[in-house]
Amino acid sequence: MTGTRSTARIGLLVAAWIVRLVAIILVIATFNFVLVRAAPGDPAMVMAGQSGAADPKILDDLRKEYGLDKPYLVQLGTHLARVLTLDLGYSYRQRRPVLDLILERLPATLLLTLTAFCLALLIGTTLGALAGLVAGSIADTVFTVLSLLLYATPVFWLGLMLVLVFSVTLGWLPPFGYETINAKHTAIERIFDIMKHMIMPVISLAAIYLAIYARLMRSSIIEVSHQDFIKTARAKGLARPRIVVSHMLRNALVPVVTVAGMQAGALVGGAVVIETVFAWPGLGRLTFEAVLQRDYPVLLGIFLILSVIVIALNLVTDLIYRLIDPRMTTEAA
Amino acid sequence: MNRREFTAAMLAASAAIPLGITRAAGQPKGGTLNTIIQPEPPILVTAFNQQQPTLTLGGKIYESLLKYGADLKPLPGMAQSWEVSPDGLTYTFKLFPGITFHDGKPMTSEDVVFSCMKVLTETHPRARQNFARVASAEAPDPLTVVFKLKQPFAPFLGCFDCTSAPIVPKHIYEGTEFRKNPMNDKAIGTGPFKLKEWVRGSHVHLVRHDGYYRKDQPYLDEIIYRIIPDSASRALALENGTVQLVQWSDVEFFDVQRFKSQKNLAYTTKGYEYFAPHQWLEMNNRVAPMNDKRFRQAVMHLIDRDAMNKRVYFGNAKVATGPISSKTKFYDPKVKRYDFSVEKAITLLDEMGLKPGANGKRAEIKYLVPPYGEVYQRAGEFFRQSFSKAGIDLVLVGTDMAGWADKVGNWDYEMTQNLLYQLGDPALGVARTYISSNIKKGILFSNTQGYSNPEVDRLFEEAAVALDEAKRQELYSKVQQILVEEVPVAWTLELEYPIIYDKAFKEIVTTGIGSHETFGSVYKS
Amino acid sequence: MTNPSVQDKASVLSVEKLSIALPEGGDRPFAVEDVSFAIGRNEVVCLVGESGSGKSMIAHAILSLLPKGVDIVSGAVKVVGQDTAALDRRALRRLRGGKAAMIFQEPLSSLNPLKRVGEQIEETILTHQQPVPPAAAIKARVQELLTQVGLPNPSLLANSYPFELSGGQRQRVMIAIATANQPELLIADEPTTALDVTTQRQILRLIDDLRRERGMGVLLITHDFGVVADVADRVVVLRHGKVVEHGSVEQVLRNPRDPYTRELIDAVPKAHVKSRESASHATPLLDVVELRKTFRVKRGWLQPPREVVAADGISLTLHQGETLAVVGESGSGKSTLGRMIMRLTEPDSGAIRLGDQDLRLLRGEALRQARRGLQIIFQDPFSSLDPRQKVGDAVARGPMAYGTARDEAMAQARQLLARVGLTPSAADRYPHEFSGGQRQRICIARALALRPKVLIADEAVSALDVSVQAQVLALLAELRREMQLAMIFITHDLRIAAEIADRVIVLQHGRIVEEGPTAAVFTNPREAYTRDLLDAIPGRRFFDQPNFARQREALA
Amino acid sequence: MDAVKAFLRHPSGMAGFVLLIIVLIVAITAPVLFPVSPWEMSGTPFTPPGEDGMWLGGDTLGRDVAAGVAHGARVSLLIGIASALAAMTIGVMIGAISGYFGGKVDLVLMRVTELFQTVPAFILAILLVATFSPSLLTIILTIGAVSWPPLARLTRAEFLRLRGREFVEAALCQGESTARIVLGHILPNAISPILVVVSLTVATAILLESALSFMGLGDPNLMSWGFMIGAGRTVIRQAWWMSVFPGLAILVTVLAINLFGEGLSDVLNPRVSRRRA
Repeated sequence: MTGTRSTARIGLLVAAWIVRLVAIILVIATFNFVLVRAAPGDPAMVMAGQSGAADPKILDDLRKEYGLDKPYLVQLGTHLARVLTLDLGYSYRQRRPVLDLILERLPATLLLTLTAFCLALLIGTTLGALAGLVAGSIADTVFTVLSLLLYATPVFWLGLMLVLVFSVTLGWLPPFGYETINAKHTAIERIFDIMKHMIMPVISLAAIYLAIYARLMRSSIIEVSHQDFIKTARAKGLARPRIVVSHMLRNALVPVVTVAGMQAGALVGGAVVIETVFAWPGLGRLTFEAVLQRDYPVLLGIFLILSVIVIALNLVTDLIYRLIDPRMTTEAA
Repeated sequence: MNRREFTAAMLAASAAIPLGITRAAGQPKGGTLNTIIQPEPPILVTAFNQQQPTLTLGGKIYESLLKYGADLKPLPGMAQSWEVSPDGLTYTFKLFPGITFHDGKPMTSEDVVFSCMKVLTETHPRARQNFARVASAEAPDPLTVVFKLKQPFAPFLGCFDCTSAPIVPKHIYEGTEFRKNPMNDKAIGTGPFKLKEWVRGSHVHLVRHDGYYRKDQPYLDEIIYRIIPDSASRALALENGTVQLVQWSDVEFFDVQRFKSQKNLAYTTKGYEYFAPHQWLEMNNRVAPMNDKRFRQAVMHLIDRDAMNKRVYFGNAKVATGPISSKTKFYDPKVKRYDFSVEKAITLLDEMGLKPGANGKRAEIKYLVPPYGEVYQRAGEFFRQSFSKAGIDLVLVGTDMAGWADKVGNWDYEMTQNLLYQLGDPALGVARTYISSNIKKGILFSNTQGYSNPEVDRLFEEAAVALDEAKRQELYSKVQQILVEEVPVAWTLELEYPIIYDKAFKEIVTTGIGSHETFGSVYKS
Repeated sequence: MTNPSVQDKASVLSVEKLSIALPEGGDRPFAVEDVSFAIGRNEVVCLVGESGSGKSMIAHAILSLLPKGVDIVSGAVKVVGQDTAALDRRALRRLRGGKAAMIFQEPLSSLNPLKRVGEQIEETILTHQQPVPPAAAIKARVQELLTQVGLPNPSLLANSYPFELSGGQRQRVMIAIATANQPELLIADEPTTALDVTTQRQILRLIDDLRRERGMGVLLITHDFGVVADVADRVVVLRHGKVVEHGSVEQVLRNPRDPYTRELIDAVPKAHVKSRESASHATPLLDVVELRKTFRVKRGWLQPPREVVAADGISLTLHQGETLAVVGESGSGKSTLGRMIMRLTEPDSGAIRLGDQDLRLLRGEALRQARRGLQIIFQDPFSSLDPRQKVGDAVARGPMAYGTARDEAMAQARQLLARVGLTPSAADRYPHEFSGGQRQRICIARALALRPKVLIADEAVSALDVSVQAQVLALLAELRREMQLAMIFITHDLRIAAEIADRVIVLQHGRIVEEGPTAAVFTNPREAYTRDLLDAIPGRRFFDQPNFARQREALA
Repeated sequence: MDAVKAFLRHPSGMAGFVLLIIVLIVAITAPVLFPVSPWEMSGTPFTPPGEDGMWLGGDTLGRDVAAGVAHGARVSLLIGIASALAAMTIGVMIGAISGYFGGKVDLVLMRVTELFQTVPAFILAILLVATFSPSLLTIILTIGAVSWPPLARLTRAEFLRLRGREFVEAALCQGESTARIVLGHILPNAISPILVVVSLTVATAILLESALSFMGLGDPNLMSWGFMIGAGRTVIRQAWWMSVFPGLAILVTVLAINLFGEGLSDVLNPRVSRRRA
């Protein structure tokens, strides 16, 4: 129960997570590799084909460059060895190292997904908690209907509707992009500019998760409010606000945090569509372009990185979970 | 015309062109041009990648020896004059003095020879074929380049635009692995603009090259190419003035009409003469029923190409009559015309014995949708509906770029749509699609449909080496008649891509390569 | 104080003609009807009744903690002279946890799992003491309370979370919370039902000590007349929400006037050892040799698993017609023993000989065939029947699995159902149409359908109300005689063991601490642990010695 | 049939059911309501709603949006249901094996399940469809392949819970075979929460299909709602109706299925539904 012991536990936990991460990375790398090779189409052909007219020499060169002439097992071995040294390969289509390509897109994606994630979690749990506390009231019904509607809305369509209303009709918000290019803004103006560009993509991406977390929080609050220790708290003579804050919220958050961690993957997936709708220069768009161009190294790299991000988000939620629930520190990972 | 007269005529011609070096001051300097690049190019070095966006952007950075006017006649580029020996085998170019690369080093004839004979023959598929005809290239002095051909090649003078023969610095590339040279990121050329910054996924920022050899040029301070993958967003950007220039398919065809009427914008379809994008429904001639001429003729009757132009391309095209674009040299309109007639098509189909089956269908054909955007999708849908009228079921097959390139290149398809550039001369841009010697498995934009006719082969070959214009016209007219009768592919439309720009900008379109041009002479009033 | 009908002016609680309505669609209109009783200072009143009698409702009504939709429709509750219905929210909050406190049955779920124990106690003090005492004083008070409820090392304990404590410790914490503000009334709603007998005894003693020290009035709700006999001054017996009997312990327990009360008291197993001559045969039917089992609980990555020894070399024999009781507190390994014999849990080592076969060595079809001779009845009659299977099928399925024709098996099933006291038409109905006792009868019929040699009853009557419990036990005894069954009766309740068993095995931490004929073990236990267990049997002395007059001080 | 009665009294569940019936009717009667192919370019491009006999307007090629929405219902429901069934087949099989046998099998299968849950499902779907080229079959299989993990986990949890239940142990003691125990006792008791999740999987499958089509990875021969929105996206300025109506169709259908599924869940297994989002 002492500080050093729990610090040591967290350290051990993180170490365990890293082992797990490496294992998962290797499996995913293998999985991706196999999948991508199973696809029809010859990558050398694509790269050359783009040039206007291919010729066998160029194709041969490319095959050699990428080792496409070697047996699959050798390719896989080389691939895994590279992955472990953080060398995600070289994109012959983009003619740049994959890691560079990903790293320059990563901040935009992280900005978008993390903002959406935090916003959804914050607003969702707040609204859900409020609705749960007044369960059965008109406000709760309105909330339930709205969250059900949001939950059923396709993300990309929501984005389009926002563009239709706020950009096309009202002209309030920029319909695409990350910032006003070459605007020669000061640092502060630039931040505001980026924020303005973020509003619609973040809302579109966050909406569905907001609905999910809110609904979850609502039912969680209702469930907690029926538990014995709430009765104990009432029997102690605690006032309702105190019961809510000090006994209900934290207990109700436990399942929400668990689900939030599990939704991280879906959130990153949603970013692909949203980045396409809003021309957001992030990893999602890079993914889509890479799929269309069958850019093998880029695809493999993106999948690894996204998996790492998801696992990292899982780790964060897991740590939060442990922070909230002391039982978890001593029990199974 | 003897050699001196020829040179003089050329010089005179060049002087008459508004873009000539003699044209002096008067234009206001400064200003920023915001435009669009779509999709984002993988690299800016045009010697290594010839996708349309690479060329548009690289055209500002890399120059070549010549330019071509709307009539596709050569104009001075970095070469101020040139002469051709009467036997059509020796080409001598004189360079402008004082040309420097963006890193400050001088550009000399050595760089030209190195670029054409060492770099491009390795990295540029189209240039490789052109320069394969060269027996020797020499640099007798820093300002003179001499090419000696193995045999006459009529369109050789058409091989020196900045997209076909960009000049790269020898001092950077010599002895290196060209494609992996780290300096590729810097994109060092001789053009009026140089690369300042490239934020991937966002924009490419070009600024003026102060050491540019043409006096006072460039007039603009900077050009910013924005990367906006979403076409609706691109249209909006033009509309609200975020960008002042769009080219190629930056705005969708259905948007063009709207911009034509916008007062502050100028609209033109000029500047595509060199490319003359020519579109057709490609049919694999090896596979039944497309192996029957009558079926292919029926296809020509089935496609209402006017309607297609209106609905799919929103009038931004002209109906094509045959293999050579009406914008390209040696076009002959006097060929067989296929009117839109389902009856005629059905007659032809009945004649060849392709009768409706029990389900009312005559045939089921797979149509590979080219993965290059919505218009191609719509066109596929249009074909499908057109064919359904004659009981032919077109099944659209979606694919990615790799899959499409692989399947078409390896002849593993039944029908698809294709779009090729004419490149200013039938010998460069047309023959490749129809001659038997270009049936090369695995190679895209070759004679992938597998059409073969010895007569057509002979006519194209003779026309390529003939030096006399009239003789060439005769040969090409003949080849057009044969091809239109045999319908190796179903030509649909000559696309007329627009260039739309803010009227404050002048001299945007000055040559036959339009938006790929250097923009050194563009100025903001 | 002796006359319960007199409303004592000094009473800390008076319930007058209380009626509580149930929401529509309930099985009866009123949860509680016209209930009156009072508790004076320093007095313990027990509210006794079987499940569904409405006793918990009354407890909740006292502090206005009734669930939504359940309301007091008439009558009044006065706590320390204040009519709770007339109080506003604030005053009500001051009352709760202040003058009147409450503890509940399940101490784990009654404590907030995410808060340290100390904080949960502090909270009560903070809420009720004005002005708020300084932090140090509160800390000291928490330590004091924890010490008072008999918890060792209070400073470490205050920093612990509920899940780190044992059941008894948790209930002590609950008591510390309840008594933090010196209440005049303590309501304890089945406070020991979830605990082992020895712990139950300690908790009851603690409550009684605190009562005496502080002069609190205590309302103790229980279903166990043994507990009543041990601690109560007065008893209120409830049935279907109505008071059927009300009086002093001696009066009600010795001379119940109401037939229902009498029935209940008679049904309480009295731990009277009925002398039986154990039929000793030369060769045992079942011979269990040196069974060992250690459970390894994984505790996540890189942590060694926690080991729990459930069986540490257990050997036992069972003869035909004999009933062997296996007793022990929770965690002693008694259920694991039963499950190992049934091969539902795999032992680590040892032998289970049934006839001439070692069950432990059998696999697949041989095991299936051998299982016929062994059957089991589980504790929870609700989860031991497939809700989607008709009762007849449930009984007939066993014989059918061994080749009996369906018609024949169904006919047998009907007979068996009749034998265990159900109508044969029960065969065509689903389990949810039956009460707990009836279900347990179905389970017995199912187990007997295969004509087993050995029947294992794993806490088979623990979940039943005492009156039903007596009926089921009687049925089992009958069947045993009739069918010459050998039976292993696993139970935590020594009273039941005494009633039914020929021999007893006492288990502690997976080890047999004492073994012998029931009479010998109960009257003359050799081991201290056995003695503790026997001492802890609630109400034992009261019922054992007809002249035993309860002297409450004796508990101390 | 208490469940049916209880469902009839469940207001939101019934609302979902009625909406779903309407969508089903539209899907079934689409060829009658709109006998001409939804691909037929019968009108002028960009006809606004109400004009030219097209209540919901015309698209870029002059095709009737209303016909597309009606015919799209067939595609969306077909893909939604088929992929949910595919997911169920995979998920229940894996979950059942994992839950019943436990031990190392369980460990391996659950690691695989976790892996599938870790990889962003939509990106995996994009990759799978792009890899094996979009067609009705590949889309259904792909959506099935990325949607099964929750079903596997649920089935496993149910099997674990039920395997430890005393009636299952009693069946074991009564000598019933493994197959009978799984099929006769465990599966029937696990089936209602599984069915609820399958019904909700239909909704997510429809959303997934629409997102894939929107990204241009749908079957080009099928007029699906996602495809229509994708086609309408670039012309949102000229023809808002091209993207608004198919989007509403998705919204209503998914909402209906969710309401229906939740109603079902409340009625069939209150225990599970309280835990679910």
